[in-house]
Amino acid sequence: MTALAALIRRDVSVALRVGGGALIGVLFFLTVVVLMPFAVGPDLALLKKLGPAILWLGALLASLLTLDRLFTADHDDGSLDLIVMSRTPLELACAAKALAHWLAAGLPLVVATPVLGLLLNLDGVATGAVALTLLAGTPALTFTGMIGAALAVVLRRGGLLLSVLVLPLSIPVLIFGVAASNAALSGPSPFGTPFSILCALSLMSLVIGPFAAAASLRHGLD
Amino acid sequence: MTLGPYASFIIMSYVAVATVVAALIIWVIADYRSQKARLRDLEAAGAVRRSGRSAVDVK
Amino acid sequence: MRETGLESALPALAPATISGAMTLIDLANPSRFLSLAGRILPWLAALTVLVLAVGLYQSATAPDDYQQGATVKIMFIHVPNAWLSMFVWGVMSVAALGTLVWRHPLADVAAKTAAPIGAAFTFLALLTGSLWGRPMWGTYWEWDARLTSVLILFLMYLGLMALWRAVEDPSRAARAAAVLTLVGAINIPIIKFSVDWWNTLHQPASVIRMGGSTLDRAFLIPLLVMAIGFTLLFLTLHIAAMRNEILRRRVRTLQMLQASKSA
Amino acid sequence: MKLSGRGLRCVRGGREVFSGLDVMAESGHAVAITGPNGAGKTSLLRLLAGLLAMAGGSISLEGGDPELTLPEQAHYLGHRDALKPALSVSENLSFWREFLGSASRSSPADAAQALATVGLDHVGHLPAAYLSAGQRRRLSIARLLAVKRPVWLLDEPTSALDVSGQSAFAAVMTEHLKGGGIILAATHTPLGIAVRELRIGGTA
Repeated sequence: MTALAALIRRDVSVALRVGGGALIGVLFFLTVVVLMPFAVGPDLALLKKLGPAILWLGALLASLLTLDRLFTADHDDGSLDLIVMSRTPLELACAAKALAHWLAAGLPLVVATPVLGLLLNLDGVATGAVALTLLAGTPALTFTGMIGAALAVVLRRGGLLLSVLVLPLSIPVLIFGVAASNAALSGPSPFGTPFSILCALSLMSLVIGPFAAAASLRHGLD
Repeated sequence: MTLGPYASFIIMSYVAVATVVAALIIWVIADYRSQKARLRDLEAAGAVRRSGRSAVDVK
Repeated sequence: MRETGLESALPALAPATISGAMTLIDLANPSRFLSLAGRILPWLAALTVLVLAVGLYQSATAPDDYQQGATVKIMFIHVPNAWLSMFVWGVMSVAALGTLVWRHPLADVAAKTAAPIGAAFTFLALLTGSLWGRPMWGTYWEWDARLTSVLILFLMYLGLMALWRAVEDPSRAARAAAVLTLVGAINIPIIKFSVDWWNTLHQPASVIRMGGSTLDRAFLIPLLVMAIGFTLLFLTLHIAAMRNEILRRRVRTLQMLQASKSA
Repeated sequence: MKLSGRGLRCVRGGREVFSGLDVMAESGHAVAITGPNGAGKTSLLRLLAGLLAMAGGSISLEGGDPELTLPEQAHYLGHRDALKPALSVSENLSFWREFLGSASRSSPADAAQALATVGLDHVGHLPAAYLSAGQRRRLSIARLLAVKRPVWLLDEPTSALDVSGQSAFAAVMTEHLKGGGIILAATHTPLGIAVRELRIGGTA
C-alpha cells in the first residue's frame, strides 16, 4: 500500500510542479469551450442547448491530450523499468498512475465546469448535472485512455495516433455523459438511467484499463 | 449613499476586487519573506556569490 | 549561470550610455534595482493607498446614473481593471522588446512578474463586468464584444503563465515568452476587431454599451482617480514582485553553485 | 545464493542477439560481462531483470526468497537514471525507497545514510534538475543502498563517474559482495574489484 501511495504522491507532485502539465489541461478545456461560441454564434439559447455537449467534448479532448505522457515520460527516464520489476503488481501500479493523473488533470476539469457553465448560460441545476456527470465520467476517460498511453510506449509514438486509438473507445462515455446532462437539463427521459450506465462504464474501465495497460506494457518493453 | 435594488452586486464586486488585491499583496509579501529565508539558509550553508558580496545584505 | 549573464551584460550597455541614461545602468544592475526598490516601495505603497482612498471616497459620493442607477458604481472598479488588463500587456510587450532587442538583463524579470498580476486584474475586469452585466442583461455572461475580448486576453495571460511554468530555466523561457507576448500584442487588435465583427454579425446593436463615450464630469473624475490609483497599485506590486523574482534567481544560482561544488 | 541462466537465447527485432548462453554467479562474487558493442550485454541484463522476454533457456535463483521472482530481488541500474528533475534529490530517493522496498525493513535514516555514502547529503533539498550527470548517477547508486536487494544488475555503472566516484563505487560494491550479494555488471572499463569475466559476442 505504501508503494502505491508513494507512486500516486510522486506523480501528482510531478504534474503540479514546474514543467508539469496538469493545469495546462484545464487551460485547454477553457480555450476549447470559449472557442465554441465563435463557431456557433453568441445565441445564448442555442449555447444553452449545446452546453453539455460542448463541455463534454472539451473535457474529453483535454483529458486525452494530457494522457499522452502518462507512461512515455516514465519510459524515457527509465522509471518504467523499475516499476515493472517491483514487487507491486504492474496492474496496480498502472491503476495508481492513472488515479494520480485523474487527481491532477481530471478533477480540475470538474472543478472548472461551473465557471464554463456560466459562459454557456447554463443554470445552476444544469451546471451541477454536467459537473456530476463529468465527475462520474472522467475516470472512465482516464482509465480507457491509459490503454492508448501504454500502447504509445510500445509503438513509440504518441499524440495523434493515441487520439485515433482512444477516441472510438470513449464514445459510450460521451453518449451517456451527454445524455444524462441533457436529461437533467430538459429531456423527458429521467436523469437516473443514463447516469447509472455512465457509472457502470466508469467502474468497468477501472477494471479493464489497468489490465490492458499492464499487458501491453509487459509485452512492449525492450 | 443608497445603492438601490442591485446593492448586492455592487458590494460583491467591491469585495471581489478587495479580495484579489489582498491576495496579490499577501502573495508578494510571503514570497519576499520565503526567498529571503532561503537566501539566509544558503548563506549559512556557506554559499557565497561570485563577487564575494553577501547575497542577503541588499536591502 | 544566470548571475553571470546578468552582470556580464553590463559592460555592453555602458559605452552607449555614458551620461544621459544613468538610470538605465542603475536599473540594469539587479543589486542596484534591489536597493532602489527597497527605498521606493514604501513611498509608492503609501501613495497608492492615498490615491485609492481618495478615489474610493469620490466613487462613493458620486451621483447615480439616471439610466443605470447605483450600478454605475461598479464602473469605478471595472474600468480601471479593464484598463490595466491592456496596460500590463503593454508593459510586458516593452519588456519583451527589452529581452529580444536590447537584451536588457531585467527585462525578462519584468515580463515574467507582470503576467500573473496582469492576469489577476484581467480576471477582476471579467468578474466585475459580469456582476455589472447581471442587472443590465439579466445574465452573468453575455457574448458581448468587449467582455469576450477581455476573456480572450485572460486566456492569453494564462497561456503565457503556463509557458513560464513549463520551462524550468528562466533565461530559456524568457525568449519564448517574449516572442509570444509580442505576437499577442500584434494580434490583440486583430482579435478585438474580429470579435466586434462577429458580434455585430450575430447581434444587432441592442446591447447596452458599458461606460458610454460621453461621461459626465461627476463620473469622469472619480474614474480617473481610480484608474491612477490602480495603475499605482500595479506598479507597487510589480516592483515588489520583480524584487522577489531577482531574489528567487539568486537563490537558484546559489543552489546550483552548491550542487556543483560537491562534484 | 546462486544465480544461473542456462541456454539463454535472445531475439530482438527479429535478429538473434545471442543463443545458448550460460551465465552463473554466486553469493559474494561479481561477474563482469564484456564484449563488443551489439554483443548483447544490455540485453542479457534486461533478460535477467525480466524486462525482455526470453526466446529460450531458463533462469533460476537458488537460495533466494522463494516467494519472490528474480526481478523482485534484483536492482537494475540502466543507462537512464530513473530520476524526476522536478523532484528534489531526497524526494527522488525516498520515492524509490518507498516504492521498491518494504518500508518496514528500511527506515528514512537508511535513505539519509545512502545519500551520505554517495556524497550527496548536502544537496538533498535541491531539485534533481540541478545535478550533473555524475551526480545523477551517484543518486541512482544511492537507490541500490537505500533498498536492500541481493542481486545487482548494473549496466555500465561507472560511466559518467569521475575517478573518485569510481573508487567510491568500488567500495560500495565490495561491501555488497561481503554481505553475500551478487553483482552482474556490463562494462567496458575495469570495475576496480575482483571479478570473473564473462565474454560474450564474437572475438572482435
